[in-house]
Amino acid sequence: MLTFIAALIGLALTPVVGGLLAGVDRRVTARLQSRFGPPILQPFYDVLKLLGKAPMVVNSWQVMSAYIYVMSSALAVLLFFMQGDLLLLFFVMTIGAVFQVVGALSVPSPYAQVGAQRELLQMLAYEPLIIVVFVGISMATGSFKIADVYAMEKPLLLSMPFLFIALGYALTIKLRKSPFDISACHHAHQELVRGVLTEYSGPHLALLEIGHWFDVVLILGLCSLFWHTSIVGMVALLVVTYAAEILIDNICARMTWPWMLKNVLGVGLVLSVFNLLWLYVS
Amino acid sequence: MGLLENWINKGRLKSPWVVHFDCGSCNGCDIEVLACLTPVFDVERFGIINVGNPKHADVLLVTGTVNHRNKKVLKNIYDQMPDPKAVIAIGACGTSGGVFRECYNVVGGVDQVIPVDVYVPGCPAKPDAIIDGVVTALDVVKAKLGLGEMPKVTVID
Amino acid sequence: MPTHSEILNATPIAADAVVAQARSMFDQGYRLVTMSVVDLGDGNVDIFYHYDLDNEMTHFRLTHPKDQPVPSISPVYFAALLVENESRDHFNLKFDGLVLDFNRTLYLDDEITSTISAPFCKISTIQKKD
Amino acid sequence: MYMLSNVLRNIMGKYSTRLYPFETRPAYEGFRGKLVNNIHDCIFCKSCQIKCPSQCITVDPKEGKWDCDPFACVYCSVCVDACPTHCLSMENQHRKPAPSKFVVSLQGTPRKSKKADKSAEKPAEAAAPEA
Amino acid sequence: MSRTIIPFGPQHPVLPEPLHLKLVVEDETIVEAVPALGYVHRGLETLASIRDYNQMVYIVERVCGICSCIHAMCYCQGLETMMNVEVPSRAKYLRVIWSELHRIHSHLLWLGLFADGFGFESLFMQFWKIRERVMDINEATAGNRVVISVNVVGGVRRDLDKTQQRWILDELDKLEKELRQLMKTMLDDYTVKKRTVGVGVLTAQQALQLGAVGPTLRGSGVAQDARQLGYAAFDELDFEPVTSPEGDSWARSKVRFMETLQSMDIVRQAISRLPDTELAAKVPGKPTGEVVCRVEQPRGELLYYLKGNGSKNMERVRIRTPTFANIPPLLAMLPGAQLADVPIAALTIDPCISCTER
Amino acid sequence: MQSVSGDVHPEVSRLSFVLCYEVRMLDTLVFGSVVFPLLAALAVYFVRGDAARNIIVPVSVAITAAAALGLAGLGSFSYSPQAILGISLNGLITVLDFALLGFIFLIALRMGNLLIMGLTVLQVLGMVYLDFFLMDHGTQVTGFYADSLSLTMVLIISIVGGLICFYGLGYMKEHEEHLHLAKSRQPRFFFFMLLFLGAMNGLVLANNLSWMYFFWEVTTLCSFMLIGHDGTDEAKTNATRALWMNMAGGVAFVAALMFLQKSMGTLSVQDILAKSAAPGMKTAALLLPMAFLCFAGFTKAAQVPFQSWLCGAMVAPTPVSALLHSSTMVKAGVYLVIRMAPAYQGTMLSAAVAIFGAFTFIATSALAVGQSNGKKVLAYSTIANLGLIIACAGINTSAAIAAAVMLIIFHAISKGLLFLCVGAIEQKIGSRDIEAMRGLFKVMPRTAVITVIGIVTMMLPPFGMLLAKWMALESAATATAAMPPLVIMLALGSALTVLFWARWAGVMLGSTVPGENPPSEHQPFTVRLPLLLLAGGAVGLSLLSPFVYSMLVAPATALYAKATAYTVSMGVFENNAGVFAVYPLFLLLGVGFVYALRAAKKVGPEAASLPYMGGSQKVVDGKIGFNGPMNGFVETAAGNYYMESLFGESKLSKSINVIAIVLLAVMLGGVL
Repeated sequence: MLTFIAALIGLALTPVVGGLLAGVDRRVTARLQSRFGPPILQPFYDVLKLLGKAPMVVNSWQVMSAYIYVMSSALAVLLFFMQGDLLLLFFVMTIGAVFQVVGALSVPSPYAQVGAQRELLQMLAYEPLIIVVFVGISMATGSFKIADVYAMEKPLLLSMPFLFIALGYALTIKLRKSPFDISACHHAHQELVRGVLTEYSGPHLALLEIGHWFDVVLILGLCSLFWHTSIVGMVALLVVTYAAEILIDNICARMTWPWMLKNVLGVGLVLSVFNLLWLYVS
Repeated sequence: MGLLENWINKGRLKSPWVVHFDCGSCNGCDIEVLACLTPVFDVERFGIINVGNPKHADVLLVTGTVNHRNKKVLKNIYDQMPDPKAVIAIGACGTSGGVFRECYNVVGGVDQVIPVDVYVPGCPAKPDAIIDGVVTALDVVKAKLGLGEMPKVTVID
Repeated sequence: MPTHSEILNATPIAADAVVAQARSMFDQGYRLVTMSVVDLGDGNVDIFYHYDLDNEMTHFRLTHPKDQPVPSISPVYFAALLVENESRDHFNLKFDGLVLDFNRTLYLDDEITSTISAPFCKISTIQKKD
Repeated sequence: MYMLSNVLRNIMGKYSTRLYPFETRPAYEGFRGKLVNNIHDCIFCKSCQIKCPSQCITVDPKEGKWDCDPFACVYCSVCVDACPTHCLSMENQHRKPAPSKFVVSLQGTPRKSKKADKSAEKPAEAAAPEA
Repeated sequence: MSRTIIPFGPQHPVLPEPLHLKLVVEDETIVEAVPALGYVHRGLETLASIRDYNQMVYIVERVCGICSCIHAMCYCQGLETMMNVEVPSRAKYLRVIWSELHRIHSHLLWLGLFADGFGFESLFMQFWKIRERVMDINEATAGNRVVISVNVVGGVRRDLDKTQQRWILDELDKLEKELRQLMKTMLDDYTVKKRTVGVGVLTAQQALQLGAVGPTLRGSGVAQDARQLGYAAFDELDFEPVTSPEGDSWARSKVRFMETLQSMDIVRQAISRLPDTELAAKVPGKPTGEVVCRVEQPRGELLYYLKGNGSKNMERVRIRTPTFANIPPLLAMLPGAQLADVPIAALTIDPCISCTER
Repeated sequence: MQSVSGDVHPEVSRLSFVLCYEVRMLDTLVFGSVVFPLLAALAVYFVRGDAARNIIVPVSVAITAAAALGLAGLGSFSYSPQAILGISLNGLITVLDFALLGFIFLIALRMGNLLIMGLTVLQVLGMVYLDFFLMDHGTQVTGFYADSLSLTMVLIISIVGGLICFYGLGYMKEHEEHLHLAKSRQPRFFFFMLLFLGAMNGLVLANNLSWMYFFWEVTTLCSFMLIGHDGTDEAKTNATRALWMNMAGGVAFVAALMFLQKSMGTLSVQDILAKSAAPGMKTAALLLPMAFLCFAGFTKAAQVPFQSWLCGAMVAPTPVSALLHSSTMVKAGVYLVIRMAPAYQGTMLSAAVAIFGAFTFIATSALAVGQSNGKKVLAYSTIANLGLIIACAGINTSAAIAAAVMLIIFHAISKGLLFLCVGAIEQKIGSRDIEAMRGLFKVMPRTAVITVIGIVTMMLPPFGMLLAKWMALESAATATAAMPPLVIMLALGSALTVLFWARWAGVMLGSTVPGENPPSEHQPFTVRLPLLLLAGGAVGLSLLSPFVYSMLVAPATALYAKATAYTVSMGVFENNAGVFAVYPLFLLLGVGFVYALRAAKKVGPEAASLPYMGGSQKVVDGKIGFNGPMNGFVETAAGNYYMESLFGESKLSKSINVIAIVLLAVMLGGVL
């Protein structure tokens, strides 16, 4: 019961953390581009404003999809805080991803449609990686339960550095950062306007944004599992990871989906197989 | 409820997302609008993002004269912006039609088609003027929300 | 010596020779710079064909009645497509064999085409001012 | 990857944003900003009205009125060059945006000089069709 | 096969200008691209009949804000030829300086937009950051950042004093240093090359047949540059057209990048040789006759056909802008390209729709 | 466990067309499951007329289903009816075997198909050798044996299959109207459909492998007849292909029978499994026939490289596809592989089977991505899921077997539902292409929503399919053999399945203006009822998955491995590798879903807007589009990415087949 209450508190804090992260991200990105940048609280202003806008939708399925997206992302985070099953929480997160696509596909908007197709291809790219990372974790700990990861004595990163890189690919895709911001990105200067998010507006866009925060925190939480032994190590790992993400975002062009599939599935899977074999042998 | 309402109003003033529509401009104002987004002027300081999609936008920046073909587009874009929204007409062409007022294919300023909240003069309008325009637009929004007074028109200062 | 700015010295050409001339210029490797149309005010228009080879320009002048179709060179020079459609909009000229005829919608909408028949012709400009 | 050094240099150094409107960098000396008319020196000769490519200036010599639509003005400074008395000038500050359009209408003392009237009338005919 | 029809524009975040493309794609491969123009068409050539030939200078400047100075220059040169006016040589050099500054700012603008087209935001920001130096030069020397209104028939309206000249050279040096830092990123970066090499290929023969001009033509290896015609003071300055034989988007971006450096060099040459003469010659009478005049815009060759009838209004002002000539090559590039490459291919002709439609 | 001895009451011999009320329950139930469908089939065939058929079919499927439920209620048994009408059943089946093979030979002869003739002859020779030279007819082999696995199968076959037959009534009526047939061919159709059910029940209940072989061949024949039912050239070709591939499997089956008889001396599944458990038994002598049986199973389950017959079977009327895919035929293949799993547990063969299944999973998932034909997507997805089941059988741990059985159950329901949906959709809109289903919600809202429910139950938690997939992945991760490649294939394959399902679900929920009610939809009762029941079943049974697991699946796995796969308490599956909380997930997701639905309902028409079209959106005649070039109206069109160049059938099939053949060769060769 105590875990449950703690998990609920964690769940409530997640959007705050996610929003702050997004704010810091935007500020740092701005500085990397020699700009002053927005206030750190900017993402919250954005979401609050969006919540206050008049709803505008093409059809009702969109609304339903937005709600399901947030809900399942939140549920996945809850499962994470409950120290549940990694694979299960990933599948729960998939519900959100799928409904995001369903919502985009249900509207006759070419941009949303193309965005949805690309989002699916992105899922195709990152899903196997995440599953394989989980398998690696289960090989190291003998179980898919997060609780068992915390029972380990040595940080996972030492035994599975390549899988961490694979997870980094997934994180980049999920964060919608270059070179993988192909289905939708935070700045609309791309050929698809805002891809899957094109037809969402006002409060529903705010929901998707909050859901996105949940997703980001969740994946960062997964990264944190790689150095669970000390808080300092965990924070350092996360800071380094996120800083690397921001840097990569700023030194890469956006690539195309064929490149993404080839690169992520090729390089990512080779790294993973290598790491799995290593775990398998030892 | 009151607290949330306050927060939302604060958000509205702190996060004006803009959509830019080039409505037959000579590109002069367009590149100045774009320049506003770039490091030297960086309007993201005010929470402004160029969203490129009317459905996400709060403020419509229009540059250029309205002609018979793009007036429908302008109207469409305006209609697709969810309330509350504001329109800023930029440059001589956007405000009145500028040098092209008398061309056969020109309808005139943006206010011929949609209601305009702020007029930014200039040919082309400087980025500073565009930033002033957005700030004025926020004042207009504030006034519409009942949180402040309508900005004054200064003819001669 | 090619010049950047010249008093126009155009070889007159007949309507039925336009396409053959274009074909021959194409074969010689000339680039079609553009075509220019001027309303002469007497029911005729001057149509200039500007060609360029290594920065040296060659011009042809076709004087043609406004209401008769002009042979299109767009089958030879695809690039002529835009300029011919533009002339169709501006002068209400007709082109024979235009590869993609926008039918006066390249620039103009009904609001203009239904009120001003040819905005670039002299008569129309006066109409607009009335 | 080549961009790395560049973005790192950016984050190490100071941002290049000019914090307008909190910190204003004055415009350069010759910037063509607001058009101002020192109406006391104006002789209502109409040169500015005639030369203006945007036709945004209306001069009424009889009433002594000089009107300028700042929202149609293209800030080319042709009128300033053409002004015989140099009463027109351009400040190096841009005109502020406004929530509604207006016309800058200046009232001066109409000149009764015959010469000025004549020189004003002749171009006025030529400009008539556009008016 | 399932097809998606995408209305690309008229309002679209990638192309700031209202060009509409109806794209039919199969799995993101373009099978058909039909353009729709007319969203910027004003019909400003007709203003020639109600504005006098001097006022038209300021109107043709507003055909396109980015290369405004060069439009005015071309128009003025045409009229000068028609009216047989000899322009003072200081004016010629000043015209070179301002037109090359315009080329620099236009190319930097384009390089930034192009970077944005393939989603390289920080590169975009960097180009636009350094571009502000040119905008400052424009503002300080001509009184406006974009539409500088310095040309008049017969010469120029503004002068550059010695301090300004030194300051310009100084700023250009800084700019060049900053620009050279971006050279490797723009031309050698792995991700950039992946997005630009082999995209929108146009062979030299195709380019000529489709009437391509400017960097689009030179990016296919054809060394044609209207500045070779020696207008203004270009006949006295050293420069070679920049070419690159590959014919793809990468080649065109390289041409523009190198031209930016070249333009800086030309400005330096021009400033060092600036003669001391009048700024403008007196222009007698009213224009009459027919003139064809060409200059090199940042986007390519610009052609004016002018016809005067002895009155103060021109009989006809016909403007053939470079983008107008580059649209058929663009249409040839698109089919078979990927949807993600459309912004890249479209941007490599540096489209200026307000030029195109006037 | 209720066990019934082999020597049954003499009254059994009186089992005939009249039901004997004094025979014991079991006889009745087995009869009801296996023989009764045949009788019903004959009745349907001979008693012509729509009215009669409309009574006979529902009644007989109801009886079969009731019998299946009864059997399940009784629990495990082994039982051997000795004779029917005084004829030894063994003998009868041998005779029927030859008759069947002869019949198939005749068919092949009429088609002039040498391949099938050859395969038939091989089987005949094998059977002759087996029956007359190898078999010791003195030993008694228990004819029927049922454990939880068989009973689960019987339930699926009888209930899902029954519903499909019921659906067939409405469907075929419309189908034939559409074809303008002068003379109804429905009697023939329903004859084979019902016969199929009986044969399948027989197959899964059989303990004697030679009996199983007989039923096996009956299903082959039935599928051939049903695939070719419409008589078009395409139907004939595809039916022929199905026949030869299944006959190849039959040859392998016969070979396995011969080897088993020779090496083990028995054809009783029970005995073989029991013997194989002894240490040192897993030698080539046992594994070779096992490999042959697996091969036979692969052909029946349409695993690569035999996937083409199942895809070809799509030409048949939809009830046939539904029946073949969800509850019968292909399930026979995986049933056999799972059934024999303990015999090759812990061997290289097991690893090879796992790899082969995983390869099929990923290969056919990839093929499904390249398809826009809805039925083909379903077909490939079926093969993929069967591959997953086979991979689970190959992983061969208790959790994996549990996953396999769960997959069988939930796949049958969801896939049956989806096929029936596509059939209903096809009859309404005249196409089975996914692209044609764009915006289906506007035309047939109920069916569209049911289809989406079917799709969602196929791929998302907390539904049974995903629970099973979760079990499969976790068991694969803990499997000892060939783990890294296996896991990667499963991970990739599962990502591919999400890809093709999600986009299908998305396009169907086309646009309607918010607040506007979709049009009402009319459907025959015989079509609607199965749809509703199956959709309800897919969701409801998922909710009940803890019960399903403990009542059906756990006992089935108990036979294979000593360790229990999962402990279930309060609806939470748990073992030391993972947790899957079914009830909490259902609760939270359910509440969230209802809330989402209500939020969606609340958005009224005043919030309606057109999609973003670069500012040129326009509506003409109710069609959404934009103002295109020449001021012409362009209606929007959108297409999914099928990526012919990456996932096209023509692109992939060849290399997939080659790899699959290599894998098969390695599998068979590795045994020796």
